[in-house]
Amino acid sequence: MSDVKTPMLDELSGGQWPSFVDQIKQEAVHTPRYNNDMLKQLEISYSDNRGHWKHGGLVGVTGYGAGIIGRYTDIPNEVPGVAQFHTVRVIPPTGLYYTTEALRFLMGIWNKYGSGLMNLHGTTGDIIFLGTRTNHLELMWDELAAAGWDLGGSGSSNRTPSACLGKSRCDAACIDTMDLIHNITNHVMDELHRPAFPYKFKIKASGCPNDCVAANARSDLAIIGIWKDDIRINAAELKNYFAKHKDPKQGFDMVNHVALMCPSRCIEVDVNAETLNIRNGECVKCMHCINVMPKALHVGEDTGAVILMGAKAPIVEGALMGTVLVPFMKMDKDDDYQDFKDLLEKTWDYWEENGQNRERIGETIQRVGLAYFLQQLELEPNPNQINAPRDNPYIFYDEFFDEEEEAAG
Amino acid sequence: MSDVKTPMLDELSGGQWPSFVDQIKQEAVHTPRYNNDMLKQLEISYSDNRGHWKHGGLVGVTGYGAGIIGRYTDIPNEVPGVAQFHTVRVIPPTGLYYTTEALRFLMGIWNKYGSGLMNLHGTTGDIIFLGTRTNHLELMWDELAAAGWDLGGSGSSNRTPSACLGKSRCDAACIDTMDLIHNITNHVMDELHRPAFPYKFKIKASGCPNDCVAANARSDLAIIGIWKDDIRINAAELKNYFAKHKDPKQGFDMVNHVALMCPSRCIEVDVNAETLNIRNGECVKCMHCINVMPKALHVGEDTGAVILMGAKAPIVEGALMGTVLVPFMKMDKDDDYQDFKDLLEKTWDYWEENGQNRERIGETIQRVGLAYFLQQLELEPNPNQINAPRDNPYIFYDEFFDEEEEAAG
Amino acid sequence: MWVNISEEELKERAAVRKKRPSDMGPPHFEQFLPPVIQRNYGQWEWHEFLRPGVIEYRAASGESCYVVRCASPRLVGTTWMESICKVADEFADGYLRFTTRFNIEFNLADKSKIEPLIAKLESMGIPVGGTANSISNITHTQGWVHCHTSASDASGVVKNVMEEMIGEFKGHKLPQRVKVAFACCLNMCGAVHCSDIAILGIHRRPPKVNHSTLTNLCEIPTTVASCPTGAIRPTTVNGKPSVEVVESKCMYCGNCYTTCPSMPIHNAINDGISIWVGGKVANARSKPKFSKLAIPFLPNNPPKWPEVTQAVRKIVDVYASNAKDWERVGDWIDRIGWPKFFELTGFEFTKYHIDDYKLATRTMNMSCHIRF
Amino acid sequence: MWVNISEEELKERAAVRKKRPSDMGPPHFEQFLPPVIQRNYGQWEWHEFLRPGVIEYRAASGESCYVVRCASPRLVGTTWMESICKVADEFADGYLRFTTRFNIEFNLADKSKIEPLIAKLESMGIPVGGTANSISNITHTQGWVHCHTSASDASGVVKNVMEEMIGEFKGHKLPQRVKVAFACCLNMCGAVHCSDIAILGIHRRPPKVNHSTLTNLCEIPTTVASCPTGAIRPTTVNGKPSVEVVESKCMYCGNCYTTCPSMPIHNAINDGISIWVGGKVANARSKPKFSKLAIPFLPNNPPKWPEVTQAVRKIVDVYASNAKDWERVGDWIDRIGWPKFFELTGFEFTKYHIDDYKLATRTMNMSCHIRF
Ligand code: SRM
Ligand code: SRM
Ligand code: SRM
Ligand code: SRM
Ligand code: SF4
Ligand code: SF4
Ligand code: SF4
Ligand code: SF4
Ligand code: SF4
Ligand code: SF4
Ligand code: SF4
Ligand code: SF4
Repeated sequence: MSDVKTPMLDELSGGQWPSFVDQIKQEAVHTPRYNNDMLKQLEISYSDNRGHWKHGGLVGVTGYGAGIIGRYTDIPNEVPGVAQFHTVRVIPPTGLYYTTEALRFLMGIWNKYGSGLMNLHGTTGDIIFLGTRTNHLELMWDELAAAGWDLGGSGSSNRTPSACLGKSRCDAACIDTMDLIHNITNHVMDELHRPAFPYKFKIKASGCPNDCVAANARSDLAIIGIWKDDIRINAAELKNYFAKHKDPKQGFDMVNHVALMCPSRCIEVDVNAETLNIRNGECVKCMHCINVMPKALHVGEDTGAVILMGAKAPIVEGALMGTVLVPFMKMDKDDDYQDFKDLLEKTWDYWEENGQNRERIGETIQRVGLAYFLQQLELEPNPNQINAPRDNPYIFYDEFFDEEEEAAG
Repeated sequence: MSDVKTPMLDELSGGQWPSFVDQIKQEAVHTPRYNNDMLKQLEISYSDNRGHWKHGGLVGVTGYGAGIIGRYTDIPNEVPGVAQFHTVRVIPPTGLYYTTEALRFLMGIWNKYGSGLMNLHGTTGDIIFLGTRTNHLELMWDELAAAGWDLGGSGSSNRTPSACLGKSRCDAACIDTMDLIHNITNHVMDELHRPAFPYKFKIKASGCPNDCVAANARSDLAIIGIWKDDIRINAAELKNYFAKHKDPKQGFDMVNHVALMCPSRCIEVDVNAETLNIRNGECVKCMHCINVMPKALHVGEDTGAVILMGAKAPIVEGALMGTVLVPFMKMDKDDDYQDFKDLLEKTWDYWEENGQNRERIGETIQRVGLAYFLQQLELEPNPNQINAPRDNPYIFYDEFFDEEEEAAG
Repeated sequence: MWVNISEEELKERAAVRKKRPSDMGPPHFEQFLPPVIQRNYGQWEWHEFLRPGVIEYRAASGESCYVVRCASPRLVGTTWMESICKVADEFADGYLRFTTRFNIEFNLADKSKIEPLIAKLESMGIPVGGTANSISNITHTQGWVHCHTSASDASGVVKNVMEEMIGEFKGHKLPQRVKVAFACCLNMCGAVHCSDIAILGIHRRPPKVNHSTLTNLCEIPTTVASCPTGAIRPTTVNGKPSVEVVESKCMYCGNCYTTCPSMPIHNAINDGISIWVGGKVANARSKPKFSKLAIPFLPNNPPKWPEVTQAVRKIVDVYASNAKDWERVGDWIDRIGWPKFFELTGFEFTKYHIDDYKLATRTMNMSCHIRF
Repeated sequence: MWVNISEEELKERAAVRKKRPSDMGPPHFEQFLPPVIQRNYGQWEWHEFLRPGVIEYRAASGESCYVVRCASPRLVGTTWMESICKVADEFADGYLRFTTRFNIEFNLADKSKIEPLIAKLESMGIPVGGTANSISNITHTQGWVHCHTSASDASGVVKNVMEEMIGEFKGHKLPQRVKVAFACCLNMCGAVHCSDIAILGIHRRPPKVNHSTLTNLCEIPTTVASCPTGAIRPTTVNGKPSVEVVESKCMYCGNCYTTCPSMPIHNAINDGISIWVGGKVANARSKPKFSKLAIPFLPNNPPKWPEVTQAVRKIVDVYASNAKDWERVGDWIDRIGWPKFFELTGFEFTKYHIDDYKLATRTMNMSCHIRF
């Protein structure tokens, strides 16, 4: 291993949970030029209780305005190996499936041009190469690009879209998230690589309201699968669940775990008659009953997506979840997802024109008001867009009678 | 009846619900000087779809700045009888109980000095005498005052406090609202009659969280009875309710009407074993189960009040409900409600000093922040004051280490 | 002087006026309590509804107090009140009470008086009811009868709605109490901001400035200061100082008209009524809730206001046939969702329903909870 | 140049660089899908947890896909990843996947490979688990490893917490999934704003302005503009233009430091960690919720951060022994109430917990719903 002394970090070596310290130490053997100093700086941080990175000038590759985050140490004399230690963001295959061949190719690139350290993955979903120098960037990019791997978003760009695994493996998927996001990612290439928005813009798609890619909370534009018709019931499997319910050893309780946990209280269960009735018109498609009895209950067949807009972390106006814009949109593969792309276009047009600098779309919506925003996007008001109508009387009526006209007429 | 022609109003005469038109018409016979023109003006309003009242100069009685609302018609030539038509607010007996003798005295006064029309009562709870002239005010007041009836609040004063009937007749009352409010009303006489606040201030007291005087929604300072210990259960009566439950004809359902409607889901009912168990530590004292089974369940014995502050109608910053300041305060008759009076004093001191013009106390709290306001009133932070802790990270820490000191020490 | 007082008396009065008592507060309530209540004050054990409008309260002593509750138009004249006093004398030993919703109550110690009392009241055209899961009296305000900023008449609308709801007042037909309120302007005197069904008079146009009278009647700085939203600013019209209203900032509250009679807010063809639902005050089950917009605008159509009456009828009927027992209107809507509410009532959902005020963020559906 | 590339190659590359492809997007995912998944894409009928870390997915065809999920430190080196690739080659035909929480998944068509694969992973020190009602991997950020505004180290805290929670990762012991997140500053990269348990690095002091270097390193207008709250204003220090920070406006976000390296935000003795609870993203049962403040400040105490680990342990234990099956942390707290949460955890409730930001109104308890 490396001969850098890291007494504090060493306390985090080994253990039952894979150790990041061991990862860096292994890379310090493998790629010492960066990683000995990486270890040294981290040990310093552990001792003096502060980070030692700073920003610097913009770095990037020709033709792109995004994909690289410049990073520099603030103690270059002590740790020259990480004087420059930039991040490279690479778009992963949608759904995060790999072959070892593909991974080995990427790792090879990174051993050659960088520190060998990476995040699989960043929280936006990119492949993150951690730590390289400015003059390696173009060279690395030559090889990556030639092999068909592209850089991800950063800055005020459309960030790398991401998807849950959806139809690839999940029995709940209402839409084909991976196909959709692969398609959309290709559609937004220009906006992704050449930041021109007021601020960042993130798109994520989950196949159902369980939202395994956290779209509702972490993307400016969330596409979340949903269905319009009834929850499908597999009668035979339902019988099995009733049997489980009656066997105390199974710890399964049809009343307490299913009916009473339904947020809209629209499930009636009769454990004696072994019947379960769902008032689908009141169901809010929360997924709970389906999650609890995945063999007996299934999402409906008339599927599409809820489109939500505006989720973001708290800086500056406070965190927002995505808010419903379109309660139901068909996700039509054959039409190349044109409806969705139209909405995306309209959104960008409006935001580019009206968004303020460093204002996420969610903040724009808050500022101009949801009703007004809907009008600008030519979307209909729908009670599913709100929790409840206004409770204040400050209604700015723009329809009223013109007294002069009335008097004249 | 009066010979004023009121074809539109006449359509509201008679019927199954007592008619206000008939009331005015009867008074037009009884006290025509005001009421013929009152009828005439109202008929005009019904024809031209607008009110015809306006404000004018301040009116009142010597020594008081409150109690009278000046009102004038905007068509004095057409309806000289209501050229002046002021309101007189009189403090009612707390709890709104009367003898016919007392009422007849008040009615006599109003027949003599005013229109004979009144509201029993105004929504704040005053006796409202509707319609008199400026030069009758002092005279009327001579007689009222001599008989021991006092004027109510108006303007930026402490308004006439009000109470639900509480212990006088109610099995749910946790505090003696009528005694309390009678006491407090006497305590606030100066502030009630001589407006000196930034804006109006209302006090209401309900005996329990059913809040039959709407204190939680309509008073700047709400005193609402509550208990700390367990809900009392009358076992014999509970048995009767179980019997009712089992008789389908009774339409009573212990599970659906009681257990499943408990907002904190802390009631366990076993209809076979005929047991009902309440996890009182989770109970939010909502009253529901007690309301449904008033014979079997009763409020606890360790009673006191929640003190809430800041309720108001929407002008200007939007409506507010009262927010919890003190989750539990003993209402100690023997101590002359001193704890409560101390809090009232502190509140006024702070608000008079810091409230802006036309700013209700609820708006002041919103502006300065609840935590800060609590500090000013020397009240402890308590999680019952909030629905949930903050979800934004904008914490302004005022405790931190001084680096110079640390370095030195 | 419309009062018959002799010159001498006037002089006498002026002489003693300096010694006139003040700040004496309300007379003590105890003297007005019926004996059965005095005896059992604070000792009540339970209550039971014997029929709509009649409640029995049982005290620890074993005594009962029987309450008979009846309607009142709230706007009463002394003539009518005298007839009520007679009833109280005859049946209730000269005691009576008013509820916080303007109803009149007779507290009887003697059960046998209930029926005769009810018969008497009904013979006078006074309905008995308003208890438990009924629609009680409407908490309301002055309207054209006495207030200057009113966008509609209070008593007229209330009369029509209660006429329509007479069955609901007299019976225990509903899943739970339905509290109805009326206010004639945004000041919302009363309970409109937190009622199961709220009827709110609204102006939709800013005040009109009467520049010719304004300088004489109003002080410009006070008028400017009267506007809570800062919509009024000083200006000069025909060389004379006056004020103007920035339309986009005005929310039609009428505060300026309170201060300055030259800024009337009434607008016969644009004033009207909005309907709000789902508010409540009680802490029973859910926390107190504000009323939410159901219908942004209905025309003023006196004397019958049929559009308003029908809208309230619709809400009551849909609620009555869909809610669960004990579910208030707001709790019912929260359970079935607003999309269903609009579907069931047939009311149109418009851009006006979508909040755009200070706390609008928290009204947005930031979830996938959707109902189709 | 730290890369071994010959001069010739460099020249060659420069020549072709203009024709370098761009905007090609991600490689199509299909080529990376294991055959069992390719065959049954979109045809899955149900899933079942065979044991912690192992899920069976059944397709309409009758075929099953068996998923084995194991931990990853997310910050990985190519050395370690190579060993993972070897495992994938040996047991999963060279296919592997990452979850949205950094875990590694092997999708097997052959059930009999499950146990040998698990044995292999465990022999490598890699725990298998993270499914269903477990604590899965922590969504986290860079910390002192790579970010400049970090108030704490991400990987270090995560390592300690997961070490403590290893049993919860490897077992299905909890009432429901507990999603844990870490972020190193208010930017909250990741999921801190909506996690069952969120650990957030916080600065508590404004940046310190290094007036001597500022003029050289930073542009004053850009620096002033960088502050989202307008806390920075231009000033003159010792005759040289510089900036100053209005302390009362600064909420310690570090945005200025991003723009201007002469405004470091770190503060060794005041930086630390806050704990948040009850957030969620899924729409299951309740709507998505933000995380709420549980502990305003814990010191940075590397390398073990014992205070943080203990706080998380406390929350997990109290939750595990009090919540109902299927109840997420936030749903549980909503049911039992925040007073009980503070009582059960023993965490102190302070003024810092009371919101004073934009939507604070809606966090106040405007009701009598009180718990004693
Ligand atoms: C690398 C990553 C964290 C990680 O360890 O995974 C990251 C790192 C940074 N984020 Fe982030 N953000 C990352 C995902 C997120 C997410 C999560 C997500 O995308 O789901 C969020 C919250 C969701 C959101 O977008 O609101 C997020 C919210 C922010 C914010 C606050 C934005 C806001 O509107 O509140 C900032 C501040 C800014 O933009 O100036 C920020 C800024 C930054 C910067 C660029 C700060 C800076 O100026 O240096 C960080 C660069 C660190 C570095 O060393 O490279 N990052 N950032 C994530 C991107 C990896 C990837 O591409 O896969
Ligand atoms: C008479 C009464 C309505 C009624 O018909 O019962 C009433 C009548 C007026 N109210 Fe009120 N308010 C009356 C109870 C209320 C209530 C209800 C309550 O007290 O429970 C409220 C809502 C609760 C609250 O205080 O917020 C109420 C909220 C307002 C407001 C809005 C205050 C706000 O902060 O939002 C105003 C506007 C103002 O103060 O300028 C207002 C103003 C007025 C004025 C003084 C308007 C004016 O400047 O002329 C009205 C005088 C009308 C008149 O003809 O006398 N009135 N007012 C009520 C008083 C009777 C009594 O003393 O018993
Ligand atoms: C007489 C009165 C108090 C007074 O001091 O005047 C009163 C008296 C009682 N109320 Fe009330 N409430 C009275 C106004 C209110 C109000 C205020 C209002 O209407 O403006 C409320 C809150 C309004 C709201 O929530 O919007 C109110 C919310 C309740 C509740 C809670 C209802 C619920 O949401 O579940 C109960 C409990 C119940 O339903 O059993 C209740 C229960 C009762 C009981 C049963 C309490 C008792 O044991 O004595 C009393 C007789 C009930 C009845 O009339 O059916 N009372 N009650 C008021 C009668 C007004 C009327 O004429 O209709
Ligand atoms: C693999 C993964 C998707 C992916 O594309 O990578 C995934 C896969 C599944 N999720 Fe998930 N979820 C995954 C991240 C998420 C996330 C996002 C996150 O963790 O950041 C969420 C939302 C987080 C939140 O609510 O805070 C998420 C909320 C759910 C839920 C809803 C839980 C609840 O609140 O009740 C379910 C339903 C359930 O519990 O049965 C679910 C159910 C499932 C099922 C059972 C769906 C299915 O039928 O395939 C999958 C296996 C479950 C398991 O791991 O126990 N998944 N799941 C992610 C695994 C992450 C990990 O390594 O731990
Ligand atoms: S979001 Fe839904 S479809 Fe996607 S992986 Fe999760 S449960 Fe499956
Ligand atoms: S999906 Fe959710 S809301 Fe719909 S029936 Fe199932 S549990 Fe209820
Ligand atoms: S508030 Fe409570 S104590 Fe007062 S009358 Fe209503 S139910 Fe009785
Ligand atoms: S008072 Fe309310 S919260 Fe308490 S047990 Fe009864 S129903 Fe439940
Ligand atoms: S609601 Fe408005 S118009 Fe009606 S009485 Fe109150 S202030 Fe006057
Ligand atoms: S009506 Fe109200 S908001 Fe409009 S100008 Fe007058 S005071 Fe201002
Ligand atoms: S949370 Fe803050 S410190 Fe951590 S990676 Fe994101 S921007 Fe950097
Ligand atoms: S830390 Fe953030 S709030 Fe403070 S001065 Fe810098 S940019 Fe402004």
